[in-house]
Amino acid sequence: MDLSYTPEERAFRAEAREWLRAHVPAEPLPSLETEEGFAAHRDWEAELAAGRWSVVSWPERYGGRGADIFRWLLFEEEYYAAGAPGRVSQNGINLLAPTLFDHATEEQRARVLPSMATGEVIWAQAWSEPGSGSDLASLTSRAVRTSGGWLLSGQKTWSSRAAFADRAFGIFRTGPETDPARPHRGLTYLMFDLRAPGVTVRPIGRLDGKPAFAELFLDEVFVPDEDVIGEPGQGWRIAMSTTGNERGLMLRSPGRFLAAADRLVRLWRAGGEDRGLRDRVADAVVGARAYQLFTAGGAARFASGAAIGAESSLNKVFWSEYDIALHETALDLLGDEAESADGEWGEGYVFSLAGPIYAGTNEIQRDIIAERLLGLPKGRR
Amino acid sequence: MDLSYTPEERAFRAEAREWLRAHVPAEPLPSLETEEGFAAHRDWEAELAAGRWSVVSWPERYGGRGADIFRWLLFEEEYYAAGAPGRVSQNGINLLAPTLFDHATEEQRARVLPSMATGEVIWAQAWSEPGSGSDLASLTSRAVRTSGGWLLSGQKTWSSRAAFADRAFGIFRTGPETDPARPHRGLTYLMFDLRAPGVTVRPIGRLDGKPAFAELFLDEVFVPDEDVIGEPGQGWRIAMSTTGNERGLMLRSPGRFLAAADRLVRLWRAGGEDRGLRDRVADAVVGARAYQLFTAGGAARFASGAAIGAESSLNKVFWSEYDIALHETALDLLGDEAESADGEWGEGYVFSLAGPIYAGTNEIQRDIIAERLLGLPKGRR
Amino acid sequence: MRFLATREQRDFARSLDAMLTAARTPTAIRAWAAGDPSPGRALWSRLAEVGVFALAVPEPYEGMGPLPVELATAFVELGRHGMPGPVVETVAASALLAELARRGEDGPAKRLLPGIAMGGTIATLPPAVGGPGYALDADVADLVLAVRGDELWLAPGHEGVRASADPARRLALPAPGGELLAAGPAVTAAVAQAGGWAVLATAAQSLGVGLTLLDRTVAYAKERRQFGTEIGSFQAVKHRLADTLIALEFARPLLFGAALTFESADLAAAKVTAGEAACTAARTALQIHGAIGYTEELDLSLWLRKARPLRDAWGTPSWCRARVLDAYDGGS
Amino acid sequence: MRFLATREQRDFARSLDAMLTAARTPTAIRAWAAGDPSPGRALWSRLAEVGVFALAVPEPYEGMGPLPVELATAFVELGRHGMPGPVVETVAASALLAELARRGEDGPAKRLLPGIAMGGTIATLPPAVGGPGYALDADVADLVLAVRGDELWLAPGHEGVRASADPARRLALPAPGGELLAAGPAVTAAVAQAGGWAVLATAAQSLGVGLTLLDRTVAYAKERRQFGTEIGSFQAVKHRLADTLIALEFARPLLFGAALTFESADLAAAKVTAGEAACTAARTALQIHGAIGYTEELDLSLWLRKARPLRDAWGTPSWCRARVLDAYDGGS
Repeated sequence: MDLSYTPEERAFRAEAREWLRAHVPAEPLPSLETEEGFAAHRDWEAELAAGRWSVVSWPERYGGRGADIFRWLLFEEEYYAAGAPGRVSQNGINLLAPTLFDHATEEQRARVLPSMATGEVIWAQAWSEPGSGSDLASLTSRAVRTSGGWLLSGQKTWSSRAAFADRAFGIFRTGPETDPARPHRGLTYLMFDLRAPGVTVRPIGRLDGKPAFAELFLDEVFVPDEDVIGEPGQGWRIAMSTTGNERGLMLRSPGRFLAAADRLVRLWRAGGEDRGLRDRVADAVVGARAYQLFTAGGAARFASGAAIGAESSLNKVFWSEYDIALHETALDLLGDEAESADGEWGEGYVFSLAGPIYAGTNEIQRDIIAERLLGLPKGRR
Repeated sequence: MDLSYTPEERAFRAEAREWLRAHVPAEPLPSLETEEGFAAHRDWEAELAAGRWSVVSWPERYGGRGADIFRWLLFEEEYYAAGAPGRVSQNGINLLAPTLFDHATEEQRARVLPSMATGEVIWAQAWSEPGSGSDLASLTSRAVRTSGGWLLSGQKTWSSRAAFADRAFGIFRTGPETDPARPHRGLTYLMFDLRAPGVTVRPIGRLDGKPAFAELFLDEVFVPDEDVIGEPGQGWRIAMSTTGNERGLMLRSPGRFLAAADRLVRLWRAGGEDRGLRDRVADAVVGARAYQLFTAGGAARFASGAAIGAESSLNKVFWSEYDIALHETALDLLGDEAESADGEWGEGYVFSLAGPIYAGTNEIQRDIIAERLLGLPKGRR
Repeated sequence: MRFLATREQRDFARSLDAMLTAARTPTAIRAWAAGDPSPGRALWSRLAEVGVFALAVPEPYEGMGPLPVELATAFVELGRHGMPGPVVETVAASALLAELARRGEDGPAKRLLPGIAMGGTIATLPPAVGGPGYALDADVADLVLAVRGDELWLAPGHEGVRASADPARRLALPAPGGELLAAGPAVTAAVAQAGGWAVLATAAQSLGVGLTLLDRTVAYAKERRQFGTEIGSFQAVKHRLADTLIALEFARPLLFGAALTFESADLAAAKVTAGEAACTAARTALQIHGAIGYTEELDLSLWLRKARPLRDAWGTPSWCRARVLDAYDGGS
Repeated sequence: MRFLATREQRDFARSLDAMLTAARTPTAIRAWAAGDPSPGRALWSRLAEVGVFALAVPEPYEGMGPLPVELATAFVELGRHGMPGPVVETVAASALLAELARRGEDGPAKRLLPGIAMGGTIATLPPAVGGPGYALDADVADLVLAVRGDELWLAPGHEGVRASADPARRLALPAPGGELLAAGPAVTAAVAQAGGWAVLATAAQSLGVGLTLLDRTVAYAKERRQFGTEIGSFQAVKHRLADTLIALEFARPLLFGAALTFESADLAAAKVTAGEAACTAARTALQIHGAIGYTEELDLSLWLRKARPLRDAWGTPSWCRARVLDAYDGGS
């Protein structure tokens, strides 16, 4: 058991640190949930890609560095420690790309990945539907066979980044009408253009009013066969197979929380080290370290060939609750100035509130932990 | 709406305070969960009764003062503020007596209540059975008809105080074998002698080893008809009718927590007002005040003729969690001396841990709150 | 001791509830946030007609007060309906002027209190303790007061408006200068008295906000189906809602107890408890609604965003807890 | 970086687990509490045979150390099985003597360390920081050390035994006087080093206690039926157990991270997190077991009563959190 880095890893870290020091914008970019900020973040993706830092864990031929999971974690630590901008490409990089690596054709990868790496194409996810939040298997949006492709119709919602993104991916019903006994059957994984005829994007404001996601109304939107991933009808299996892999470790990287805890300690010290909040500040430091080490252990298991299964639910509940607690501590340190806080603390708090809801609510995650990790009987929930 | 006391109430309070000042033992009695302490607490009950302070809310003919609920609350505040001993008679006074007032014959009341008031007879409850904790309706101990009475057989458990008490009360199955559809039918409410032939009392040590409750093994224990309360077969209804009355307000009196919060503030101040624990100490003060005022409102509704229904579940969850939090704060104030704390903080903590379990677990109480007060659908739990 | 609302108090609450329900406050809240205070002002006048802004104003100045229990009653309803505007600050201003008058300085009261009591004057002032000194909604108010040391000033308007986490709250500093209204120890005492009223009103508003968040979430949990059943039948959902009800129902007696005693520790206890309960209700409401609750277009957001600013306004939880212990001198 | 137990480390844990399972520790724990340490001493010897007490002892003194990762591994098992006795204190004593030797004062090490490493000597000493100065189980120990200022003393036994919340922990002050073993700055440094080992071992023991509390409660929840079903199918029960698992599984990497870095902040972080997680597990275990869990006769009580004393021993949560921030100088 060890926590040391190889000379190569240390060199990689140093290279990343140096590049970031030279390139990270001195002033924070405008919020990526605004049109102006989205464009600025897209430019930043291009700059990252030019330095070959946008997708370090991908093979070189798609714009990456072939970094293993340890280097990816190191890069993330440096990235957040440098105060670099949020990643507007994250839906594509974290959700779609792993699926492409596992299930797409080489032609698809070569076509889709490079423009994702440069930020030329920004991807939105299109999973949820108004009646299907946590209960994804009850999706009803359909893809109907047509000459050379499919016609998508229906409604998607909570599509993050879709207000300003270029393309989207999701699963659609292609099989027979929903069979209540087997709702996971007959779903197909597709990519489509958000500017194609028949697509209407209606931005939805989140709590702070920013259009962090959108509704998509789809009316016979044509999708060529080349944009189907895997076999038609296998969409559920394909979508689920990527949620069970390293995504559980990559949904929120430890670097983000190490950097946030660092900012919190600075805020606490700047305010005179309020003894009444000391324990919560310490818990933020401890929690970031725990998450870093938990992830290091998961990465080591992953690297040794183990699958990341239901334990990603431990990870999800932990970071989402940690993130809210950290921001609440920051706002309490700000006291009656919290109301007018924006940026890292104010917007960060609003963002953190989504954590326990999205990517599988924490209630569902706790059910999974209880049933799959502790072996408790399935209940009616 | 008001919080003021009448001159008569103030006089009553002053009389109680003066009597307590003159009579409360200067040194704490030994724990009432020991044989020696039990005897000392029984003597204290006799002393209280001699001053007519043991059952202030009862009619004078049974040893009380006919005090209304407001005076009862005032008395309790004074009682705990004076640091007076715990009440070894509380099972009889809080659980059996209300049932006797509502459902017993005048002969039964005249026979049972006076000796309860003086502590001459100490009562234990005998509700739970090994297979029936929260699920009381599934009781299987039986009372079989015999000449002039009933023969009790079966096993009861978690019988508080039974290690040293004189008599017990509980419900027993007298109807046909359990009908799974109607488990509440065919139960009968009885009183019996813990020293009668056929009774075996096996004390059970709680976490700190003290025999705070016992198992009762019953083998054809004779109970005369005169010790059946209400109609045979109506035991469930009788037992439940008293849990829905003012008992919800009387299970823990606010005076107890006002006094405990007071001791906590003194502990905090004596230790130099640790700023890191200030908020939790303040919350103990606030919580005691909230509970006092919540109870005052409930008492006012009760006095104006309203029933105390499911809202007693709010009360139960609140005080039981409050009590643990208060003791945990005290132990944290004691720091590494907490391990060797006994008396009010050490034994009090162990006692508080039972709060969320007994008298209906807090899980059941939250189900009741959700279903009866919020109208949420019944689930499978 | 009858710690129960009287019939009149219950009727008062019910009539406010009916009026505010009929007025569809969400429209007024959204307009207020968008910079159009006219629907809010119309509501303000109707509240004044039934006496809401006269409750801290003594009779000689067209008031009905002081009636703190009725004020708490009214502010629970204002919170329940999300009434926008400097309602707390207007009450605080009226209490400040009334206390000044009681201490012999009745010039400002004579001149300004009738307008407040009758609803023609929307007043504001910065909280007396700590904070950046913003006067809520100073851009809309007719009267901006400022306390500088032991001097009370009528400010000549406000400086630039700053955003709050709740878009229906608009933050601005009083402009410097203006007219000196009073000075000396009477001002200091009156500011303290005004703080008590503001704490009470804010606590009541918080409780109301929490009650609405709970009500709407319970209603949603009964309707929304996932996995083939109403989500309100899941025990995790039920227990979280039960805990939220407990938090609110134990804040309520503290609120009315504080209105009756008006003691500093009781006021602070009510404020911290109601403020935290409303925040608990907000977290519960958001989690149980899920993504739909995270949108500004659902009216739920109007209450969600109010919980935390109210918790911190006119005394943060830390400040309140310190007050509770400062004044503590033994139980009962 | 491979932050994973090696095969040898896993085998070591498994063999300790097997040995302690076969030894039926509950009997030894109950005997220890009742004043009969002989079954506990027998177990002690078997632990020594597989090297548990040699892990903080350098090779020249019959040790195998320092091997902090292996020590943490072993102490998780000791906690899981509720091993009674001053196991932490014996390790702390051995680390103290080893550090003294490293700083040139090797007399006491030569004389005392082999006995500790081989299992013949049960040692104890009071925690270095704060507290009433009790040396755990001094009435049973063969060697009672006492640090007085910068002097290390061999105490001539102990004073009267005081009860702990855990009856298997016996508290006593070292008797005054005795033999001076060493003095000066080396003692101070060695005491600090011993504290680090004690913090690590206590954190590991806490984690083990928490794991057993969770395991036994999960097993009970699968068996116990109420309302016609296993209580483990109730969502409230499931979620509480899930939260307990999360608390324990995030304490585990902190523990082994601290064993690897041996930095003060990491050690303190592991201690507070494992200690709190064990207390969470205790509350969960008690609540889900219900009344049966509240009895001393169920073996569960042997772990329930250990969680809180271990949380506070060798550094309360408050002390640990202070250490975390004292040493903090930025992330990663």
